[in-house]
Amino acid sequence: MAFIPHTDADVRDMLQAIGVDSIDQLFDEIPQALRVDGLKGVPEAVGEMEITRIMHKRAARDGEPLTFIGAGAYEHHIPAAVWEIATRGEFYSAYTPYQAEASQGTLQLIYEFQTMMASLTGLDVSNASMYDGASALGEAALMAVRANRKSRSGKILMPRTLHPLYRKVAKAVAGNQGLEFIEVDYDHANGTLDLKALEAYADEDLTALVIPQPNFLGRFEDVDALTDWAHARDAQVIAVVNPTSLALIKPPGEWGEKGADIACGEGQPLGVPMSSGGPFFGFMTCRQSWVRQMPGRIVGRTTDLDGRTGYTLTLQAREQHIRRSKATSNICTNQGLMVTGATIYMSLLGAEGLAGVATACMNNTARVVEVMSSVDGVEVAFAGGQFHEAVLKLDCPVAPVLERLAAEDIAGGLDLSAEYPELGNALLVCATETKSEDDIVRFGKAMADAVAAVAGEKR
Amino acid sequence: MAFIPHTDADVRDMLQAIGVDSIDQLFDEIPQALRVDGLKGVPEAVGEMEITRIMHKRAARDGEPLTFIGAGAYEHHIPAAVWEIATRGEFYSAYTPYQAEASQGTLQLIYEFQTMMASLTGLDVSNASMYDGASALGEAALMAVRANRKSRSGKILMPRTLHPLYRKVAKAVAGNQGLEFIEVDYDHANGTLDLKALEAYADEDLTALVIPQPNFLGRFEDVDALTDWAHARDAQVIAVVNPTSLALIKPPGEWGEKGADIACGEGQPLGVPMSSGGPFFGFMTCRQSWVRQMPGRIVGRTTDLDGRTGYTLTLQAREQHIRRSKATSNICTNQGLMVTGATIYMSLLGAEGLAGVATACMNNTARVVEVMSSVDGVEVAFAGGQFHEAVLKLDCPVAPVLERLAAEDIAGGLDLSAEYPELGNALLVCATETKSEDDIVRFGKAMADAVAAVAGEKR
Amino acid sequence: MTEKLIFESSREGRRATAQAPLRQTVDLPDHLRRNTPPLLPQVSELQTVRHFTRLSQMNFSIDTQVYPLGSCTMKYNPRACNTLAMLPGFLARHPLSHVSMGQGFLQTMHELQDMLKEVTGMKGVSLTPMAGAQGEFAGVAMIKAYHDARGDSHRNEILVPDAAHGTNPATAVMCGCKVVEIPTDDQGDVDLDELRKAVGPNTAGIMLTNPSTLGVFERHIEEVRGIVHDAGGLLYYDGANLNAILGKVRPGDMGFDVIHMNLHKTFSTPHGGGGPGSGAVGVGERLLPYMPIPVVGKDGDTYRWLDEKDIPGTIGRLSAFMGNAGVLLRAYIYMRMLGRDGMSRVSEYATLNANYVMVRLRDAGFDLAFPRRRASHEFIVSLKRQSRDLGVSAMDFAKSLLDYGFHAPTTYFPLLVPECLLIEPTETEAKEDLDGFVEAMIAILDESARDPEKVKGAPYTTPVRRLDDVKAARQLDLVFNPASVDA
Amino acid sequence: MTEKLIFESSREGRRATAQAPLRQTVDLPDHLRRNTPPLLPQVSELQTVRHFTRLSQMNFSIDTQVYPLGSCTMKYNPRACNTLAMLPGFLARHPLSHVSMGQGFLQTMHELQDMLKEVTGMKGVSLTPMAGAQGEFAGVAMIKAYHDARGDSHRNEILVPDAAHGTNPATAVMCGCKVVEIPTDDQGDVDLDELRKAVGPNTAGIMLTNPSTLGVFERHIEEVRGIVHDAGGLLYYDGANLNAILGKVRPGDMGFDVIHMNLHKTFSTPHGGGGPGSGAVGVGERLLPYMPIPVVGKDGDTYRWLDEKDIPGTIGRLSAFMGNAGVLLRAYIYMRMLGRDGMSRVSEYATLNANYVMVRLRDAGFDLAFPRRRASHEFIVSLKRQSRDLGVSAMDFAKSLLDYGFHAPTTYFPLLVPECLLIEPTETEAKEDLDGFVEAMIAILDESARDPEKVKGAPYTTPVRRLDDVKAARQLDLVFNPASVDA
Ligand SMILES: Cc1ncc(COP(=O)(O)O)c(C=O)c1O
Ligand SMILES: Cc1ncc(COP(=O)(O)O)c(C=O)c1O
Repeated sequence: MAFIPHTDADVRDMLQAIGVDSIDQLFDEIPQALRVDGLKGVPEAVGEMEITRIMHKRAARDGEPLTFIGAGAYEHHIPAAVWEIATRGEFYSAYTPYQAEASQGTLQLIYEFQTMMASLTGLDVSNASMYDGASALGEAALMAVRANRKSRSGKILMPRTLHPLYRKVAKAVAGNQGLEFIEVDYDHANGTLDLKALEAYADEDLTALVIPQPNFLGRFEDVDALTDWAHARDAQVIAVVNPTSLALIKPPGEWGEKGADIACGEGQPLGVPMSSGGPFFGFMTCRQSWVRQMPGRIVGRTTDLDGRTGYTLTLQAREQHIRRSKATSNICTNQGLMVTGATIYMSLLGAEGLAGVATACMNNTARVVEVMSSVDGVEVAFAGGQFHEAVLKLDCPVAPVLERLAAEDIAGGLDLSAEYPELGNALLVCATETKSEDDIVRFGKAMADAVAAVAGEKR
Repeated sequence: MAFIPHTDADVRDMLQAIGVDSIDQLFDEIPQALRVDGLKGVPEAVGEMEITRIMHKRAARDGEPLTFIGAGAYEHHIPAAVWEIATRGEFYSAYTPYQAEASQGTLQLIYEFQTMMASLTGLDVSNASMYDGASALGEAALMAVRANRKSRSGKILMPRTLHPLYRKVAKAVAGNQGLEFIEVDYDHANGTLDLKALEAYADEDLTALVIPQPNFLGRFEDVDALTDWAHARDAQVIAVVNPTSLALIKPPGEWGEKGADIACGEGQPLGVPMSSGGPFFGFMTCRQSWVRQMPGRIVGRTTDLDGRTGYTLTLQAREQHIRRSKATSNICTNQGLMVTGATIYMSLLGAEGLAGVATACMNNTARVVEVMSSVDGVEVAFAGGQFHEAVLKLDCPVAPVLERLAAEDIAGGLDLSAEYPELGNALLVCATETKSEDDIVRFGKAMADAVAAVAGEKR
Repeated sequence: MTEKLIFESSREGRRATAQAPLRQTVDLPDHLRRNTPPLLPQVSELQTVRHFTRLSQMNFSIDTQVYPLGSCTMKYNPRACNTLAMLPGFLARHPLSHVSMGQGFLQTMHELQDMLKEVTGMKGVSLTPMAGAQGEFAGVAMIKAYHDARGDSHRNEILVPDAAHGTNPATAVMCGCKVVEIPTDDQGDVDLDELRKAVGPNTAGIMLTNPSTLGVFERHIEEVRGIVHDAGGLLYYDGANLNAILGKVRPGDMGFDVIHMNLHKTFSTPHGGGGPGSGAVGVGERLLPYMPIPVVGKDGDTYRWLDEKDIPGTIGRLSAFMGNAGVLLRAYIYMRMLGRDGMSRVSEYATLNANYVMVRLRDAGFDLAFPRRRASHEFIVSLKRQSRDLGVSAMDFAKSLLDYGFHAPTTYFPLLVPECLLIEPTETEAKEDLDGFVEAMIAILDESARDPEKVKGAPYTTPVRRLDDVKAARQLDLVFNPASVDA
Repeated sequence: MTEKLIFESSREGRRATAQAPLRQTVDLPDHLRRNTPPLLPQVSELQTVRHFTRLSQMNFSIDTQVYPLGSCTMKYNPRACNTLAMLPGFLARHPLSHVSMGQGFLQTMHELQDMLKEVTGMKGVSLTPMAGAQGEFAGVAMIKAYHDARGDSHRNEILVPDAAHGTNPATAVMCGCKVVEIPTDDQGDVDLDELRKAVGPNTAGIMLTNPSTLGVFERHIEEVRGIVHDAGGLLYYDGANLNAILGKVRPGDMGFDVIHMNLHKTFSTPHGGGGPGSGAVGVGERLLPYMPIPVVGKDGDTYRWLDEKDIPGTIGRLSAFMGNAGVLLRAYIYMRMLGRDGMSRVSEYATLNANYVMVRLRDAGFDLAFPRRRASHEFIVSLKRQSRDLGVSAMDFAKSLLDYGFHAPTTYFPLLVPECLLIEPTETEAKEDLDGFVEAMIAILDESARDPEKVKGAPYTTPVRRLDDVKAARQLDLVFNPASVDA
């Protein structure tokens, strides 16, 4: 009996102690008519040996392609120590640290995580994680509504330079509570939010403005001006940021005169594998003044009966298990183990190491742009700087090009043509620090071949 | 500076405390003429990211072939828990448990291991491991010389049914101390040691007889008769056994009237990956009376100052660090971590599980024999039972057949033609529990094609 | 044993050099640049490894202790689930890569959807919710979408029994609904009269955990269904307690319209010290058009994502990609290893263990919340009497258990039972460990009579003793400030 | 904290069922069958995981404590070395598979051989010895083979300084040689006069550790070489202390004919609680014909094994296959991450750390064994004075250190320094941790003056207190006997 330790003698003794004849009798409160006799549609058990073979085969089938897609999930080098330690049983198989005295390891780690994230974003406090970057944005919008006492509209401005999937998720997560998400167009010529486009909303009651930095197209927004614009209108500023970039670029807490109010984003770049998109983790930080509006777990430092320092979950009165229908969110289980990994990752890299990763990403993507600009039928969409993503314009449809690249074991980027039709046959590419010069050259060659072939077919 | 934590300030303070101006000065006792200036032949450092890529590529190049070779290294299913736990830092990065109070984890584990190995082999005591099975045999021969006070010859009979590499290693390891290893031929018709062949030595002063069970050709020796024959001549019996088989077959301690005196062998089948041949571990067990002649570490149970049970290295007076030139062996570092893995493996399997593995191995090999006996140009060498190896006879040279199988990603067995010319084009194959019916059928087909092709070429 | 903060080991200029490229120059305008580096520790690789290894040792966990935390299903997490889900081919897959590069993964997800349908008796499954609470959200959002599509937008009341988990009412609110609380009767069942009174034209649905968090099976489930369905509402099943009924009775057969499953409970993906989880949802016929996307579909031999184009009525996306894919892999592996028969055994032995501990504690003089009921896979002890007579609370028992090497049961939940301990042993604990737990409870009870102050001072053997939660909330200290150390 | 034996959790009929095929019937004659099953525990998977996880927590290790064990080089073992060496492609390779199936592995081994040649200044390298002691064996066996080949079979005396590690004399004997011990002078160097007296026509060679296990560099190494070579003997270098001189001076350049390296020390493969290690040997011109096989060779672009056919004079095989391949992979990865410059830094910072701790302890009033010498990467403190005046021994200090969270240094080795502690901090420890160690030593010294009985009773905080070694040896209890529990 897989994973069940009972011997026949155990069962006999236990049934006797309970005073029943069979295990089945223990289910006698379930109406007989509802009972099923097993689950025939589930396959028969396989041993660990068989499932090991099955999964090895499937994993090998999917392989380890050369990946030039970013778009919210980034391939970074992850030090071996990160998951070797994070998957130690004591971290891996523990629950949420409700019994603080028996969970100091996890609690202290979260306190360290909070410190790192607050500092990275330049804000005062952090929670212990949200599900992912996109849903964190939804929660941040709800939080802005609670925090912004001056606005009653629930209107949130979301530029189209924000990840399209984030926009969708924010609406799905927060839309049921009467929030209105307004999409604002960007400057198609340079790929950033147009301050002028915002002026249309200058006189409205706005709850918040969402500012992505770097934005989905890899470009840097004019965050200072945007932040000040919003604050001048009593709108809160929600920053959506890439944590790797923050080793290098100005943190949300320093945007404009007063800094952003809330920062959130996807924590995956901090040591979490791409793994088909999850588990990742969302992070969220804010000013001290709004900590009571934060969703999610928060750890605080305190002392024990003997005066020793210790850590415990705090401000639980915000949470569903205490406040129920009046909680700041329904979130309970979060992405704890990913936070464990990320905290180890950030410790191993340090500020200098993370800056090294960020610069390598920027330079590698610049190199991709350079290589691609000399490929026939490929053009670079926007002149000037980008973080680690860039938009290419092809003179043929994108989908068949990606399919050809896939056949070469290259994940060649994300097709933007459906979400950004105004950009034509646009492709979003990304090169992190994991890409070598050889890789980039190989990508360039494969792209040239694929574009030539697809363009040829078309003709 | 990879793995070095010193800051510039640290170095400055430390040099000042020491009273020197530079680190270089600390090397001033080394004659100047001998100093080298770095190691130009060593490549420049690569980061963990680069070495990760390099090693992923090399490992992928070697792949995960379908393996039908045994011959001393066996592919078994290894529960994931084994190495997940054995590579925990506290096991992995500890030293030999010299400070018992700070090493109870390792020590108790070894005590459990000793118990399991003693019981598995049917003998009284076990040591904490030798380097591998082959060198353990060399040490067992030396131990027999020490233990057998009645024999002065140092003559050890070694049947040719013992692994050829073991015979070579035993000679290399023990040959310098005046031991004489005598190879005894076997019955070419049925692949086991011929009692009659032994009679030639009936009147000699013999120190020991080595009995492999199952033998290198996969066959079962008549261990009872052989043991009694040796004991009747005051020769000791050294059993060389496969630990998996011992879940099913009679343990050395029960051979003949009195049982074998020493048992040794390769521990790799107990949860250690094949890994190009190492690290594996040798095991050694013996009768209580000869424990003081054992080489290697031994752990004993004792009590602490408060009367609590604890574990410690014991009988250290046998060892080199105490006894120096009079030690039972020069062994110091052994194969501790492999023992950790094996102890976890044996705990997960239990007697019943190990017996399940053993029966599956036997039945799968029997199935290979069955499939192969219907392949043209392939014949089974010996009629009757075998454990999990069998000898096939081809009607063409073996090497090119193996080369063709390798091209199909099948490791098709071991070529015996050099070591056992009397068997012709002989091939030793093995199928453990990891092989499915499909695998065996695939092997059979590939063998048929390869033999046909090679035979065709010859013609 | 305590451990310094990692920031306290930080020294200017120290680095784990093997881990990151050296900083190159970069083309970045001044106004975009960061001026002061973030407060990440400057430590060596060894310091990092040592620090976090030591921290880990300060946790209780399934791998080291019996962990009978009610409602949380702290069963053994097979190690193979972890190692196989972390094979390079699975980790390296970008979520937006071409489907041809992910057939191994997608096949696995498709098979998982099918197995979960069979297990729950539902018609469709979406794997995307990232925890139980998000599964609840998806479920209630679908119920809302269903009513909206029928022009019943006024239906915005969600009925929630008072024993429900906090996520249930919180979820209802997140979906823009009002919560109507339904009381429980003295046998732990839903009070049917009150339910009849509560339903009406605004009823959107009811959220029910069955067995409930009181540890008992809702015996009138068929009546409940009738009442709610007749009123035009739908039934939501909170699957946190699926472990209790696996292979015995299926939510779909009980008449539920939608269910979330906590795969991190029933299907043993690790809790990770707080997450990640997975709250896959299953739906009946009526809610199929509203499932959250993406879902995995199959065209001939090829697996692909189903999205807005395939499910135009979808409530949308709940995460940027497809939720906690790696968790789903682990659940799949576990389910395959259990197999059909293993599934039923889970509920059988979980129930056996719970009932055994329950009768042993009862016989030792503890008060059960529902002495006339069977335990499901968990049950409740109330220490109200001890609290009154000896001044020793459920929390004191919980902390004392830590000294005996047992993690505490869930305390003070459900809220309606005073001084309660919700005890869930799970099926993977051996009888002798359950006996050990019972003996520890008895020992604490004895000690409470002899020396209650001692019990109130527990724990004594943990890295820290009882922590001051009030101080933590009053004097908020949520991030480390290096200046505070120099001072 | 103590933990039951796993056998005590065993119950008849219990199994970790997912781990092994069910037992089929099998065709085996009765006389071959085993009658009573072996005493392997009958436990569940969770019980196994929990037991061994808990056991692990009872160890000190590099990953959790500073571990300044002299002569053992307990430096940080980078985690990547482990994970990369355990990639499926490396683990799945059968040692006897066709060379076409192992080019990735063989290339790596070939490159490792080349790097080790450069590091040591030797002409050939064989990777096959499985630990230092087996490397020594290979070395002395080659020396013997060399003399034998020249008809000098009478040369069977191996000179060994009295400070040598126990494996040196034990090895000489295993190779059929006699040991001639050479005394050390009061500055820790070999006594040259005694050496001159000892050499002669029967001299096979000398085994030397340099820096010696006394923690000092042998300053007269050139004279030693001259004396031994002139007498017709060869020089063996015990490479256990290579960490001290990496990139500074090479054994080959010092004139050694053969060397073993403890890759598990200098090249940081983990010690694993006692092994595995790797004792790769390097040889000069004269011993090339005798190297142990197999060695990895290269023909054009293809790597292959060299065996008896290629090296007919070989001393033979020391293991069935090629030694501890997986350990060699780890060493290779580590060496590549260090690179050329990182190698020299190893010896520089190891030496800096040792000298720093040495002067700090000296300044705190401890007696150094060789106060006028530089420390190499390690050094010796003698507690003879404290032992005499306070009755507190080196062992008491060692046990006390455990209570301060430090593993003890090596005690009572080398044998010629009374009450000695051999202290090797290694380069991967940070200054503040070294300071912590020094402060602990000072605190114990203070305590020894104030309350020696307290120190003699140490340790107090470990899972068990001081163990009775005498009882362990007198009342041998080496295996568990289930009957003893019932009794
Ligand atoms: C009954 C019940 N419902 C819902 C949940 C919420 O699940 P999750 O924590 O995965 O969001 C829990 C988890 O504790 C629970 O016990
Ligand atoms: C100086 C010296 N020589 C030889 C050895 C033996 O090495 P191994 O333990 O690897 O056999 C050691 C190991 O402790 C040592 O310190």
